[in-house]
Amino acid sequence: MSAAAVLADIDWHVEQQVFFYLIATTQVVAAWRVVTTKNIVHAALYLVVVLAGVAAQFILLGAEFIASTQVLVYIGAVIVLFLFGIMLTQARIGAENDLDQPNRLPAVLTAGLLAILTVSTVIRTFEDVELPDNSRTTTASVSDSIFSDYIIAFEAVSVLLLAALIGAIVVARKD
Amino acid sequence: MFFAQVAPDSIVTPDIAWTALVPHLVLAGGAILMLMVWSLAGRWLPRWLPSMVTAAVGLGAAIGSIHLWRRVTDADRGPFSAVADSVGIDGFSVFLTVVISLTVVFAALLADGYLRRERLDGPEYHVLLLLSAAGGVTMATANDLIVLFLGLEILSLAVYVLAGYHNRRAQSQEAAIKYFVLGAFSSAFLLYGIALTYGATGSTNLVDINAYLRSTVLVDDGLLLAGFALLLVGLGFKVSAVPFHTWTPDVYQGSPTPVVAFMASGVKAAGFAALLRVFVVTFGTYADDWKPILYALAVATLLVGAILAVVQNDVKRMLAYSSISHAGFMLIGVHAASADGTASVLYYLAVYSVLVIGSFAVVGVVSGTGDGATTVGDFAGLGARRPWLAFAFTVFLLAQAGVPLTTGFFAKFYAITAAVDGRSWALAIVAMLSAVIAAYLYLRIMIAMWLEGSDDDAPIRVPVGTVVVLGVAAAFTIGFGIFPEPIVDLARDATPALVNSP
Amino acid sequence: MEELVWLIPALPLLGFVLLVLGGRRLGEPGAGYLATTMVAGSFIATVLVFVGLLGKDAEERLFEQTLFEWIPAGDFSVDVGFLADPLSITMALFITGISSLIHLYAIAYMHGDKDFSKFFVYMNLFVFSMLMLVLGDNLLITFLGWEGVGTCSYLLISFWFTDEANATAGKKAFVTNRVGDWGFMVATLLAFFTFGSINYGEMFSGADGMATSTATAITLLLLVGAAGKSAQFPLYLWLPDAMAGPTPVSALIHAATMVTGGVYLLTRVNPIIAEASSVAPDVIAWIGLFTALFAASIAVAQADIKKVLAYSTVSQLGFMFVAVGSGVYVAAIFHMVTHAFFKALLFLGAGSVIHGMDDEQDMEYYGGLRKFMPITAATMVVGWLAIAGVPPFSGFWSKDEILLGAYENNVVAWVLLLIAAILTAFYMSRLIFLTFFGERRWSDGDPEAHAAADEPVADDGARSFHPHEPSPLMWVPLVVLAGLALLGGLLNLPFTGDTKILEQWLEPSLFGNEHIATSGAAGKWTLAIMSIVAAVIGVIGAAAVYIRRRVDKSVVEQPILQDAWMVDDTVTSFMGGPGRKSFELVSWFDRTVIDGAVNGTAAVVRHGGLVLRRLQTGFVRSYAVGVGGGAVALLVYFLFRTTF
Amino acid sequence: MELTTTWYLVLGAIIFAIGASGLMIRRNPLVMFMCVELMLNAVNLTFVAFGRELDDLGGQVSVFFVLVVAAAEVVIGLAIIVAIMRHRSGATADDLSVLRG
Repeated sequence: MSAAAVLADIDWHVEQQVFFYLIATTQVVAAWRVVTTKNIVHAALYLVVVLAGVAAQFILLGAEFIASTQVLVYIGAVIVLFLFGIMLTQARIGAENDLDQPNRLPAVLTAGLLAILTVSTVIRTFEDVELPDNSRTTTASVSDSIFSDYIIAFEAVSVLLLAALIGAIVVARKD
Repeated sequence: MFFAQVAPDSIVTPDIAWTALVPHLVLAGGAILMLMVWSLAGRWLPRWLPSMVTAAVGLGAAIGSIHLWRRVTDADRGPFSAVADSVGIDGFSVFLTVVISLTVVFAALLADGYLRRERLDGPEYHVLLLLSAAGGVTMATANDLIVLFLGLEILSLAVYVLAGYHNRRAQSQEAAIKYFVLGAFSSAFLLYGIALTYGATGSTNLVDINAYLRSTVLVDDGLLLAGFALLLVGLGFKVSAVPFHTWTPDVYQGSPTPVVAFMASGVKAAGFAALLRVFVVTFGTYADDWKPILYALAVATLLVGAILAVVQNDVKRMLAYSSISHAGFMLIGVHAASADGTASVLYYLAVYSVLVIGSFAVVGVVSGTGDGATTVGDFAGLGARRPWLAFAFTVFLLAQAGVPLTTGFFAKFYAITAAVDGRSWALAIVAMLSAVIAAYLYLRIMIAMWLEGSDDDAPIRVPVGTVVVLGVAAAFTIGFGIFPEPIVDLARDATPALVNSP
Repeated sequence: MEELVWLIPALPLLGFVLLVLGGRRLGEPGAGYLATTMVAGSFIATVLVFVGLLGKDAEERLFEQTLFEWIPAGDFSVDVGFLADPLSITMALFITGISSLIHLYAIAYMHGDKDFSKFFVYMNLFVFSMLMLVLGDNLLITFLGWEGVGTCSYLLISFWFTDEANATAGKKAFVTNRVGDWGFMVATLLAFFTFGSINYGEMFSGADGMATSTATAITLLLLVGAAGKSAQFPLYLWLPDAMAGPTPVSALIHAATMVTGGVYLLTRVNPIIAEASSVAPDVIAWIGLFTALFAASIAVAQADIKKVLAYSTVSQLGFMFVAVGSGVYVAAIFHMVTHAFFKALLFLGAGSVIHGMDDEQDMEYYGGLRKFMPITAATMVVGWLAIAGVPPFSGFWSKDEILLGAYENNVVAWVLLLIAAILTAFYMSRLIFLTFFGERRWSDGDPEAHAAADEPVADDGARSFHPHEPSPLMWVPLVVLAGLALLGGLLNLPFTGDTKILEQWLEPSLFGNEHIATSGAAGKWTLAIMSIVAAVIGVIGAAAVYIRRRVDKSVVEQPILQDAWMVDDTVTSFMGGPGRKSFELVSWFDRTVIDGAVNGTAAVVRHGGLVLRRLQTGFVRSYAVGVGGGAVALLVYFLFRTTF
Repeated sequence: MELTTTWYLVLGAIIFAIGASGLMIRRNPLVMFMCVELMLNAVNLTFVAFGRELDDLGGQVSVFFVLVVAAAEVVIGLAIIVAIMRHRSGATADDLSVLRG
């Protein structure tokens, strides 16, 4: 039985809520730890938690294609890149004292205000709009969309990847 | 039809109007072709060839835009959208496509001598330059916020790498990482802004958004306005509007000089293209909401740029801050939210691109091997050492100061006219104040060049490509400074439009 | 023949181009002669246009020539066009005429300079710009010339740029002028949005019945521009410093032509001033008056011969502003022309003295030079009498007109202006006496020569010089200018309507805005006599100081006067009242407040820059805070604007 | 509490702000990149939530493109970092502040 079929059997109104709150709390805590942990490897691992959480939320929202892409791209590639980056650059892996710097207040204040402003906006706009019960989108419909309405974007992404590829090679070249 | 057999009912690919995409295809295709040719046969090709090919490709993209210009300015046909409405071809986008393509030509010509002097030569720089320009052109023609974002990312990623291209220079690497981190940060804001706008209007397509905003009165526009704010952060960063300008001086100072020339011209043009298309054209109905904040941004940008420029000692840094204050002048045109305002920004961009490329061309050769000699003191006595070089720089500086008989004068003139037309008297006065303050800065460089002596008699080599750039730029600045009409007419005819595909 | 008007600026431009291309190859003196020829040709063209205009009826003496459309800007456009009318042609006549003479003089003066041809490049460019300024048929062309003359002035002041002082002075001129330019620019914009055009003709036909407040604003903004260019208080600062440049430059730019640009501009826009509230002309008049007095009092205390002339120029320009403010435009132009004659003469004469005295400019080292430089002395005496206002020299007639205008406008202004006139006569007499008369305070290092010259020689502190008459190339212009300074009054003799040639000639350009004197003949005569008396008092006062010191050299009761080093202080005390202190105050004011204000503005900008600079820490995270903070600010703003 | 679109949006906003704060506080460039990833993911969440709310595919398609952009950014960013660290091991972002003023 495919994952999609399993998901289709779930009563969304209860399970979705439970899962949402559970995952959301985990995500926020993990994100917080990414920002605050002194161990860079831990930061990367907490990031994995957040990203996996995002993938889970995508599934809850019925966006299975995006969820699987999220897992493939982020957890499969990005995080590995990060870990390689840590290995290649850090002289020692472990605690670092990079939070011991003055003037954290403006940063925290700015971020706090940013959170308050954006959160208040979305709450105000969507106060009591229930999550619509529309059907989950299929991978086919997403790909249809990508290759019709968003064909230019798709082409642009290919150029973007090319640029990234060449860029990485250029940056990595020997002196 | 092969595809029809595989997936009979799913994919309905849109018509691709290849003609509309000629500039994009020429730039990106040129990059790919160049990459292939040089990886296969690079060792047998002369060292000067990449820059020539790049210049030719840039020129080709500009020439390839001519038929589009003919089409959009033809009263019977007019502007159009192509490829599922995600590419908009109008006078505005064609004008900026040409500007960006020509900055590529200049940046490639400048790079030739520079890269060989710094022993960095090879096709990679040029490939990245072309890809970056392709991204810029994508931004200028984008009719969809996602396409616009992707264009911006293509442009930025390539330029991040170019900023750090001088890999033996610590400053260059510092510039790259600063630009990258902050650029990624601001892109995130831009993207969030796109998301909120999408949430508020139900589409990322500018044509649809515009139509929606015209036909619907939002009960609560909080989401949309928050989207405005975040979009403005992202785009303000690209055009280095204060307070999103902080990266500019550091990155300009650290990056290889030909790259800076491209950043200050091509990248800025793409940024303003997006700013104008998104705010003035698409969100025009909400102008009353965003105009005051652009007013504030313009004032801050004009003053901070000019004031900080005055206290600098490094010419590249000075020019960086002065480019911020020039961005302030362009923001005036954006703030005006009128046809004249848009035309003034286009004119300013075209003219300023030439000026700033010329200026950085001079800086690039004076800075010497290692690209490090860029303090004001290093320009002392340039008038005696290389009079023509000093003369060209003087022309560019005078034009940047807005002295009459140069293109810079008309640029400032039209910007201020746009402000006054919109009854923004105070803005016009601040602009003039900023011009007066900044004049001191240009004067300082000129004094160093002409009036101060120097014991440095190391020869300054001016490569052929740079000579060509300087000659063309100076002739442009003076020629169109005396007879501004052709460029003004072009900028006036380059009207933006949002239309559905027929 | 008025179609030739384009030729007037074209010839100096051609000269400029030719000199840029081949000046170095042409070398000395060829480059100088080429430049002079071009300017002289321009003079001839002006005369032809003048004759052409003369041949027409007074009402038709207006010729506009549009070369091409320059700036298309929506429904309006700016043309490159020239306006030949009595006012502009008067200006062009004396500009090209005096320029030719000064170019000729400069060929000899700049002899041996390593940048000989470059000097003439700038000079021709200057003449071209100046002609654009006066001949332009709209504010933008005038502004173009305005900027051009400023730039040339800057280049020429800094000409001997090995000298740090010159470079600094050039900078000061540039910066002060920018302030003035700002006023001009804003006024131009305002005019454009009021009249929908910046063409003089179209502006003036729309001026009738325009809003008083707008007219006042335009006038006052133009006044800022004019004050900057014409070195009026408080923007006069740069002019004394500008004397660092070569003397022909001082004569041409900083006495005869460029500095009169402000007066020309205000005269040109007389229909707008006529519509402005009476505050505007009053402000013009009072600024002029204050400048006239202020600068004259400073001139009294200067030791440097060129500084005296510089402050004198500032003061005389103040007179012209008073004339404009009082509505007697003809007097302003009249004085401008005579002033151009005699002040150019005085500067060139001073240049000739400086040349003869091995570039020494301090009058303390002069004295008794008339025997060694008779032609220079004689011509400068003519200049002195002209500026002092002694009849029948030209200065008397023009200054008298201004005094008459001031009197009919405001008696207090007249009294103050009369005091300025006394001071003028005094300081100019002082200059002449110290330079050409009295004992020699220098030595030629040859005792035999002293005996032969039968002159007392200062015993110590004297320096060694070999004063001599300059080459004919230099003294011929002096003689010509002396003739003009003597006869210039003929242009506008006040006796009958017929002798007021200038007034009749300028009439079409003034649209009846000229204030017509209402005083009767008796009143006029009284005023004229008063002004003669003023001149005489000044001259006698100076002579008294000077002669007493000479005659009663050993008299104990005047020890101060015995001491040559104390001349300025003596003069200061002699001028009475709290005298010395007030002069000190003036100089303190000049040094501290005015200089301070200019430096202060720069300091504020600089300081602001340094403070802002500290925010640019170089740390990515603090830049990110900037971006994030900006985002928060934008969000706060936009969320306050929501419709919810 | 009824689960509404708002909750997804709020979650996105909070993670976005946390990511932004990390960029403004941390000095390790690698952690800064991670924070950018946090922000982008927050936006992705927002996109999908809006897409669901609007019953529109555009949200998900946008996320697809953003994912690619994020990956490309990481590639470039890590390349730059590694290149810098080759010359000065263990440098923090604050050590890269020669250019200032």
